[in-house]
Amino acid sequence: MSLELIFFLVLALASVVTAFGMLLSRNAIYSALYLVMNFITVAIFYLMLGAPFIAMAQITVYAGAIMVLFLFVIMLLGAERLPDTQVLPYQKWLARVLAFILVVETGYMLLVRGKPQGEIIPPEASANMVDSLREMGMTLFNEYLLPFEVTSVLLLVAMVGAIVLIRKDKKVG
Amino acid sequence: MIPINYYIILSAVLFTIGTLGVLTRRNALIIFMSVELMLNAANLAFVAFARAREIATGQPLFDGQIFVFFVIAVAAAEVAVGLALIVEIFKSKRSIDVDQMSSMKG
Amino acid sequence: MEFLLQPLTLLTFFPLVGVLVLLFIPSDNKNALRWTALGASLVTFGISLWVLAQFNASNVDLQLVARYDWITVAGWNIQYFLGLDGLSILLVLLTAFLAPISILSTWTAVEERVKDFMLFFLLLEVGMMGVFLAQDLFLFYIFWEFTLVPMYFLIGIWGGPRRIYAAVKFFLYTMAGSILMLLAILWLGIYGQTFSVPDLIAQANVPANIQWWLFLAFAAAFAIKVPMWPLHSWLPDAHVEAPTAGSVILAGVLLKMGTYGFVRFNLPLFPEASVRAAPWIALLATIGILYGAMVSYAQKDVKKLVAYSSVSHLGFVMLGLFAMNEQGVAGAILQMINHGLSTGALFLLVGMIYEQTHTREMKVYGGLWKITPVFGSIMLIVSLSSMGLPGLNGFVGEFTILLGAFGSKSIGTNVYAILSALGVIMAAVYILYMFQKMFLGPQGEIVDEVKKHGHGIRDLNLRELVTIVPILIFIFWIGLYPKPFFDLMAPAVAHLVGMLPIP
Amino acid sequence: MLFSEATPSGFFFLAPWLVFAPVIGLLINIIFGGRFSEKVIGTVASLASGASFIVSVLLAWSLAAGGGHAVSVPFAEWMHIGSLELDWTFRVDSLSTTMMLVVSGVGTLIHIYAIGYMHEDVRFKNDLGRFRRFFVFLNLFIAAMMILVSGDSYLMLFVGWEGVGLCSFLLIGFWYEMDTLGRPSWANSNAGNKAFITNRVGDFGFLIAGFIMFWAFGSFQFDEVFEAARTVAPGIIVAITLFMLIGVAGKSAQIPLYVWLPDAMAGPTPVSALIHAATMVTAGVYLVTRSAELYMLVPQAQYIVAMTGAVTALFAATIAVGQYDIKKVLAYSTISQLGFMVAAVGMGAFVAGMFHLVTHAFFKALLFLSAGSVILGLERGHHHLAHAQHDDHGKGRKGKKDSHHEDEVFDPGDMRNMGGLRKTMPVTFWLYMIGTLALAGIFPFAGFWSKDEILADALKEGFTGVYWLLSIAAFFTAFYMGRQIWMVFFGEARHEAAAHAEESPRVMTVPLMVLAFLSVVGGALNLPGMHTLTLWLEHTIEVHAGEFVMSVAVISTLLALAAILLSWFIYGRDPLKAGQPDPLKKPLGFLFTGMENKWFVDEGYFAIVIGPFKRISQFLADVIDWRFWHDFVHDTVIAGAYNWFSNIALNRYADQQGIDAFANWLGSATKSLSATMRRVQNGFVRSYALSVLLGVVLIVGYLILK
Repeated sequence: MSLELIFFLVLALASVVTAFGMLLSRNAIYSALYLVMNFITVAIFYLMLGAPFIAMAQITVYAGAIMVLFLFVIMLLGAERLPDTQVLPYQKWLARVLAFILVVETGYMLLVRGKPQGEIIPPEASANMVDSLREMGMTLFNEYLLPFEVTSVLLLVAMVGAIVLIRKDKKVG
Repeated sequence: MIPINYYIILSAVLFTIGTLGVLTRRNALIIFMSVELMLNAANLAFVAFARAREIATGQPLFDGQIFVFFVIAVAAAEVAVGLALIVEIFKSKRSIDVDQMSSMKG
Repeated sequence: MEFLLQPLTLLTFFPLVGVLVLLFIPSDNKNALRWTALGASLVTFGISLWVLAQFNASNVDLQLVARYDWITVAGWNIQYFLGLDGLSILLVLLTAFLAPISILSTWTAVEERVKDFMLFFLLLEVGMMGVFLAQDLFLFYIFWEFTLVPMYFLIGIWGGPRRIYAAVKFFLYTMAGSILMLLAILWLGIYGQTFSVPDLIAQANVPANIQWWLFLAFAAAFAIKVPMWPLHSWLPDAHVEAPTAGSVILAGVLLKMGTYGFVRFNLPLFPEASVRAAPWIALLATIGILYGAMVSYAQKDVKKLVAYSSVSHLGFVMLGLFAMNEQGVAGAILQMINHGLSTGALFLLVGMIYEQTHTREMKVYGGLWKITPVFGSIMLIVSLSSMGLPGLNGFVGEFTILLGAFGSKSIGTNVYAILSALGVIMAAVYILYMFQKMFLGPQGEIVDEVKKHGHGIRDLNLRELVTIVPILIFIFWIGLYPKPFFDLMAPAVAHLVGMLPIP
Repeated sequence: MLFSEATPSGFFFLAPWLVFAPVIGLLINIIFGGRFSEKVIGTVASLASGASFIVSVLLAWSLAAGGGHAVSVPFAEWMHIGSLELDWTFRVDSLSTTMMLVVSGVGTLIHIYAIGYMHEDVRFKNDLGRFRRFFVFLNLFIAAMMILVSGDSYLMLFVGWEGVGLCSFLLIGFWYEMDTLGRPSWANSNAGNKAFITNRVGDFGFLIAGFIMFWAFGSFQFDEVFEAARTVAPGIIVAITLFMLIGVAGKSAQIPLYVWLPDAMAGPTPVSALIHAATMVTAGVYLVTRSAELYMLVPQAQYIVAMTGAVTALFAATIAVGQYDIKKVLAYSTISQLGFMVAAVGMGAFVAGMFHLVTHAFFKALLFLSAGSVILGLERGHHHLAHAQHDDHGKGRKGKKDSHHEDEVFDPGDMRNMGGLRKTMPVTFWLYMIGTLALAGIFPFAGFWSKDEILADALKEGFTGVYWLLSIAAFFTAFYMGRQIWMVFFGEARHEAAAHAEESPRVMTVPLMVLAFLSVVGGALNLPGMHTLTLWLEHTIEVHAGEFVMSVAVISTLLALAAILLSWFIYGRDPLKAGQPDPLKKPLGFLFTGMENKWFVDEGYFAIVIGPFKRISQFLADVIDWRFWHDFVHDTVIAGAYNWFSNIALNRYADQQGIDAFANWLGSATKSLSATMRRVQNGFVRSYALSVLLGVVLIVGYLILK
């Protein structure tokens, strides 16, 4: 068992644990904080996968901006806790059973039935990150220019949408 | 030397946890966070596949990463609108319990 | 950016910018909505002029091409392929020209759901531009069908009392033809390994017997749109029920999509079949000319009269196209423009008077020229242009068409041309009848009727003049000096005619 | 390419101004006319027309100075497609300048006359605004007529041809909201439509002739056509010339298309004089003369043309005898005289035809304008009368100024209302007399020379039948003109208005005097022995000098004198009394009824052409197109079949047999299932998400087990 694999397993464990933490915390603030942790572990995975830019984006956008927004809203609404009553109790159990089955199924498919699809080698420490980043930028702004611009429009729409939704003045629907 | 299958399994597990969150929690905010987790799981799979392919071909390949980049952008947009909706709903219902949001029940 | 800055892409999709801006304007700010839509269409018109400046008429190939692979799966080779040549440049300009005019005509006529109206209208413009510019059969089909949707809503929401019926009929009719065309397009695309029209024309390897069926399939779609007799039944309904701007665009541009389809696809893609079909098409066109003229003479509703006159006028266009000589085809293309201008203007004028009187029954009118001298004079000019008076645009088109048809080798007989020339007499009959019943004679009852509810029928105001005068300029220009228009298309027409295996 | 440099020296470069001058005039009147007084409007229009005349004179002078060779003045390209090459090119040759001079000369005189006439006309009809419109139309007419006569190709000729048709339509229906008596009616506008549509029938013939011409000769240009014509089969030329004859019949009011011209008298009198007597209607004669080289090639066609003209001349002359309206008489006289001209050019006597065209333009314009003067004189008398009565009836009814219109319909054009005008309108009387003598062909007036030349040529060319027809027509001509003179100017006034008629102002009579002078001396244009016109036209068309035949001249003069004498016996010796029927009615019986009713040609056309056309149109529109094709086939059959298929076929029949049992079972099963499922369908979004998860699990499970 190589060092990398050990590192991977530890990280994977951390990420699963934090994900469960998010799932199970009664307090929404804890959930959010667990999720931040989870995002950070995923970011480390990205680094291991040779995607430093995505890793940084993950941390700044997700762990940073988005989660802060979540925390802000949670506190704004004072919605940390909700009474734990279920309208449909069977649903909860059904969901858990199904989720379990799903995990077992995928595990079976990937580990038992599936053939290994290749190995992941972490990038060389000496790899030139700047060049790779530049190349990615080139790809993004050449090949994917249109989707990129469309995304910007999407963001604009979302922004306007959010403002319209929150606005007090309801004369204009 | 980590088999790619491991990454995929991890992704699947995270995804399922996210699904469970959506299905079992009643706090709209946590449901929302779970959705984010699911997106992350998918992103992880994307990057992993991209890396695998990069290694297999020996060429630098950015399509997977760029896709993730877009997903993050979309997620940001989604969060903005989604949170606005939640705030709005909270204002009118004084609750963010999704099981109370059943005006559409037929 | 290179993709977006292509002149033709810009021309096609610029109205979408207007759509985008419209979305952010509150729907009760009607004037802002109108100005925005007008501005967007005017800029589009400006772009079309820019395109015209870049256009080189002496080159018969497609110009200003924008071409990208779009869907390439499973042996399909669908491209985003826009291009312009002498056959389409005039129609593109006409579309860009009529759009702002139509929007201007809705200024006071459309008061409800202005935002939706403008949205649909601009979307319609995108579709029409796309139809005239697309050089890939699949892309063409998408634009072709796309125009149906906004028009459906324009008729169905802002139309007259039987609007739903008319809209559904319009939609179903066109769809019925289009399905056959879609099958033919798919067959061609799979057989030829490409959907690009120039490539398919260059291959020219469709077996003769299959050509015949493909020709019929395409012709079915286009003939319904034209509409050729006897497939015209949807037209009076659609025209009568549509709002003025809808009628203008319907007559001015949408009908031309049918005739344009014949020029762009049927003739070059299936030359043998076209030559074989020419006498039959000429027969139908001649029947359409005479039938349309007679039926329109017997109408009591002025809008219906103009609608049926379209059947007659477009019969001329079809006759010219299948004369398959330079005079005929060039005349037919020019006549498409003429019909767009004249009939468009007729619908505009009818709409202007309808706005005041709320009736289209001709018998209640009469003597309007005395009350509205400017309106009457303009109506007279437009009517004369529609009946083909020399010196005005209609004559140039009709004359060249008839001249071409008379000596056509593909039609093979000049009987059709002679019979069609009788249609020129009949055009005078129904147009003068309309003009007389509305503008001459003793004062009609509607004058007092309107006076009861306000200050009586007024003459054209400034906005209405601005709407109609540009059309008048072209009516005179084409009539007196059509050279620039012929020059734009002459090489392309000569090239097209040269491709046809005329006996 | 305005004004090509290739034109030879002289004033030829001015040719486009023949058209531009009147166009500028009408534009000025359209744009600024609203602020002008009537005088200014009339002056602008007259100057525009006068400018055209001056240009014509300069062109004629340049042409004569240059030896008379035809000159083409290119102006702009018109249509160039493939082998079709059409240009806006003006042609200046002796034929076209002759026409230009007549059109612009007579036109300008009539413009001036119209200033006076319309001034009163718009007041009698209570619409002052229409003064300007009249002059705009009149200028437009001059422009169109100039295009017609100055065109260098058949197509440009056609442009003017239809253009004058349009002006004719506009001016006939000038008072479109009334009839000739001023009552609200569709009559005038109907007359306009009739003229336009009948002309279009003729235009149809012209168009077809043009098409044959193009595909046989490859050109529309006169010289090229004539050049090519010598080499093609005569059959084609026969077809061209006969189709062209349809056009001629339409425009020059020949059988069978003459019916529009009498109705065209609905227009104001200057219009009748200018368009429907002097200029436009002679376009057909001009066309045949222009195509002389084509007609000379095919004697069969020439014969048909000559016979058409001769029969028309006689036929129309007989109708003129039975008319009571002063202008209608002149209208039928015009048709008859046009018949003379068409017969002449048909026989190949082109100079005689053109000669008669010119003199006829003078004296017929004179007659029409004098008739207009008579009509206005009666109107004045009538108004005078009405005002007098009005004042008698007291001051209380001041508001109803036009009450007399309702009390009694007065027709100022009806000769039965006239009589004795010699005393009240002396100037008009003398002018009218000159016109009459010229028309009747009395020596030495203009008509004598031109008519005589036609008759002499008819004998010389061997058209004996035509000669006799024309001679009888000439007899009738003198007779109906005599009848008119006696009825209008002699005897006692048969109506109060005639007794109070007033002479017309100077602005109207002066142009008349000019025309009268021309009617007297017009014969000098082509006096036997001098042949001025012949020599002039020789430059353009192949002609031979007509010879003066004394016997013909004597016979025709004697015939005319006899006819006038006869008319004196019937109408002059014992003048008509008010209310008395026409003295010819009794002796001629049904013949006179036929003349009176124009031989029922209009009624015949209505029964054979117009009625059926209307009925067929109505039938096509209502029954075939709407009730059958639109309602029955589409709404009932197609839509109905679809509904039937979807509703009945699928629901009922297929259901009851075969699928029935299954459907019943399915129905009950669905019911119970849906009852269970209702609890699942609880409206909670997450329940739906759960079912999605269930689906995923099942699918993945299936993939594993597969």
